[in-house]
Amino acid sequence: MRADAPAKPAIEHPMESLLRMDRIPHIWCPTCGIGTAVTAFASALEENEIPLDSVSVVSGIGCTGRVAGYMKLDSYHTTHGRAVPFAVGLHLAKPSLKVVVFSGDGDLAGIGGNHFIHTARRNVDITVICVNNFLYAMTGGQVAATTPVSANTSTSPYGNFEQPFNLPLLAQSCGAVYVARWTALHIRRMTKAFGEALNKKGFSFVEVIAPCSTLYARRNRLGTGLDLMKFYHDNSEIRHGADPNDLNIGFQEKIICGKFVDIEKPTFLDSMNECYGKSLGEKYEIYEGAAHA
Amino acid sequence: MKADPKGVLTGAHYIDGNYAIAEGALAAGCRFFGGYPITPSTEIAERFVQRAPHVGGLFIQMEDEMGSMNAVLGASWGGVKSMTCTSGPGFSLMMENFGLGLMLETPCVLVNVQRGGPSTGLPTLPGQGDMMQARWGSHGDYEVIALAPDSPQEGFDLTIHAFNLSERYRMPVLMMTDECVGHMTEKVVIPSAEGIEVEPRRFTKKPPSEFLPYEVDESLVPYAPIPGEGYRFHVSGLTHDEQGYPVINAEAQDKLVRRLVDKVKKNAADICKYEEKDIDGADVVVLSYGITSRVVQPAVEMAKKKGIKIGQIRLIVVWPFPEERIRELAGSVKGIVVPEINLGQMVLEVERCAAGRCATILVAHAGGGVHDPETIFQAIKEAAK
Amino acid sequence: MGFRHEVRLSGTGGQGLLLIGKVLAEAAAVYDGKNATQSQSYGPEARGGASKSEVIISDEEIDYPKATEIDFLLCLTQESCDKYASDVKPEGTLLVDSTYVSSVPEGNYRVFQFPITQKAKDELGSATVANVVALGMISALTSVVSSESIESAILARVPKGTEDLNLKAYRLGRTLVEEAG
Amino acid sequence: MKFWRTPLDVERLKVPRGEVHIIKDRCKGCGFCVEYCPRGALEMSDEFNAKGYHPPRITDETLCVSCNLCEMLCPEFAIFCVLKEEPEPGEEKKVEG
Repeated sequence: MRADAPAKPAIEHPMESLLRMDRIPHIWCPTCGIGTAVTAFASALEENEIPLDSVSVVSGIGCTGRVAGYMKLDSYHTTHGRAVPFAVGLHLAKPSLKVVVFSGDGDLAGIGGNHFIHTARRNVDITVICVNNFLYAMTGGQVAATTPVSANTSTSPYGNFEQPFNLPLLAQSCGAVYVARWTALHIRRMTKAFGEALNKKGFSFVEVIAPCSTLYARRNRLGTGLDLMKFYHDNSEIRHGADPNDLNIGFQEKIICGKFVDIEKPTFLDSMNECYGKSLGEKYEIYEGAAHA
Repeated sequence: MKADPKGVLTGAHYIDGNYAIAEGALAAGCRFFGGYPITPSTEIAERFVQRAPHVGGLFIQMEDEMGSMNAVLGASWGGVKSMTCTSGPGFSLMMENFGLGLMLETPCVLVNVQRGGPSTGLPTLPGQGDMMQARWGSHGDYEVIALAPDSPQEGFDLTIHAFNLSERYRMPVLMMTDECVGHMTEKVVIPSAEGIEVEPRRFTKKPPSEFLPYEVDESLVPYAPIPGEGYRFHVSGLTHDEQGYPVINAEAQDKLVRRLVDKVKKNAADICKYEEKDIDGADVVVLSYGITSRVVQPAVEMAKKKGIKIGQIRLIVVWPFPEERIRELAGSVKGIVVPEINLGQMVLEVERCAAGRCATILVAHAGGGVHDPETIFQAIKEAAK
Repeated sequence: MGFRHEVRLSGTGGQGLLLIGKVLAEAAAVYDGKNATQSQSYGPEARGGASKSEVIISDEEIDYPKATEIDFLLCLTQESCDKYASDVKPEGTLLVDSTYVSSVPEGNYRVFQFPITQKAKDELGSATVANVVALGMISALTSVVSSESIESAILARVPKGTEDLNLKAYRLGRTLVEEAG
Repeated sequence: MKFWRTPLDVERLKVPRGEVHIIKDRCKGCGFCVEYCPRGALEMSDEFNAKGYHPPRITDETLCVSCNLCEMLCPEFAIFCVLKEEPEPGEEKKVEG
């Protein structure tokens, strides 16, 4: 235990067994929404009684990239943008593992965008959670592929003029079988969505809109993280089954939340097994993990 | 441990170097291949995917080389021997995550079938221009292990050896071959599984409560956790402590990076592998590796006919470089001739080790073909003066 | 030095030079028990670019893998003929497909000119097996690799279902040479 | 508890009671728990924790209904509530009987 770690309270926090408490307090700023998403994820694991030893968390780089380091699970902190392909390899080598990518918008939709779309296309059976705070935070608040038009960042000092990604639309159009979006305030619905995503066979995707007070709120004069939460309260609209085309997020405009996609489709391994079974007949043993695993 | 007979295609085959590498990988127990097509390496992937469904293996064609390298790392952490292959531009793209593999201490094999560069260069023609990139291509301080086969048979043999070294030292190992060997077809004899020694993963025997992912004994090589078995370990590309937790300070950096370097350096005698011929009493030594080792033979014959006392050293493992041996040789010969299909890369190591005690003569070829033996012969004559 | 026989098969991509190079080398290495190295050089084009396949056959270990003093050169295009004819060693053999090659450079070598592709088309109804017809001719013109071995190697290498056609093509090549005397 | 329409079975309705635990030194003072506690059971305190933030404090212990919203919203794992087990009047007899 670190010397500066706070003394243990008499009764343990219920998440204690799921977190590396020897690393808490974490590095995230006050009012950052990532910690809230972690709590929801931990709750989802517990509520759904998912065997924790079989869960692996893979993260990339950035603020959300640090999630892997705080979860008391098999956890991998990889390089910028590459959490998804790492997770793909891990899952394919040992499909009995439940592999979850927990990363930020810069990591998943920016540098890692190519991996994201192809893994959704292949319907690889992993869960991807994207904490979207609308910019690159760890590096100091630069414009991202998700920054709303006109939002101010350190590399869009006169306002962002690029069109951002609509992540649920991107995931859905590439083939994801489960797509949902919630804000850090929709804590119970987010938990439920994580549970559904974890239990979904195929590529499941949950976007979490989260406050970044240090960079996004400050640069755009939006007040504190709490003010952003209040904004979500007043401006988010739950619309299950909404057309993903309608889910763009404008600067300080309405945020449509809900579950947008929940379909069944053969996964990468289902399709591979079917193809090889057809071509090779009885000579083919159904692949359930590489022979050495 | 003996090889799993399932992957071993025992018998005499007439196959090219690329197919031989795929067969070597399967014989070594590799069951995961994440690849991206690139000339002249693609046949390795093609052979692997033909064979994988018959041996319980899996091939996935990833979206790019960064994806390939990471899928291979992920699969290796999943407990499976894994590989990828690439060439030139793809090797550049893999370099960042080759570094992640080194940092996480992930066994796997990365094959580079070298072609002419820089940039797109000569996709269908040979080169040896990535030798220094192999050594220093990722950022930061580290040591690498790289092997260079000179024939399809050695492509097979060294791929097994590469997997064994990667497991023994828990790190990605490079196979630095070239288009010439890759596309050269020769007889390859694959022994029975009984005749193939493979190293298993160094899985920990400790229970989760006592396990630390980066705790090491005198071997300096940590033991691997078994994924999904309650070890609940954390590994990170950030500088980390024995627990795998990030520690961002100079002290932790020193401890970790020195160990990563030392586990190769201090075991160099075990890793280094070279072949010598006629060294005793030689005035001139030709140092070569890969396809160039075969190309020098007519030149060596010419030199012998001229009465030049000529010896040869062929690097089979190119990194780590056999520093000690080259220092010794430099003290006893007039010159070392280094033909390379690049404009001077491994020769820099020879010069460094020779430190002016003998002449070091580079015979450079920019790529796209192999040397004319005559040019090598001329360099040998000059060295013998 | 032992016996070393160098064969270069040249033409354009898509003519099947790599395949017959591998067949010839495999016949020598696997079925005849000699040493054989086949290597190749090709351009980025799958079809229509310069292509060559080289086979070195020896009773000793083969170090230098490329052909430099050619015993047997096959040219299926005028371009390859102009480029490589001078690499044939004295007393060596040059076989050209006169369907495409109209002028053969002068040199100290035996020259055989046959309309290989035309013959394949006329006699077998398929220009695509011209390469195997050429292989039959190479086999008849040199005795380095036994004909039985080549036939075995053809059966091992060609796509399933095309064995008969390819054997016919191979035998046609041999017959063309034998008939020409 | 206030209801906009009084339920018919209001006498038999059991309101859960919770006990809030605050791990003061983990708190970074974001105020989420105070803002969103549906019962107004929390307020920011004036005291500083070891990191120099104002952790929340409980205004009235009896207000907590153990909805766990503070616990779920807290990004720092610094607050949680535990359901207080209070025997229902009349149930004790059943157990004995």
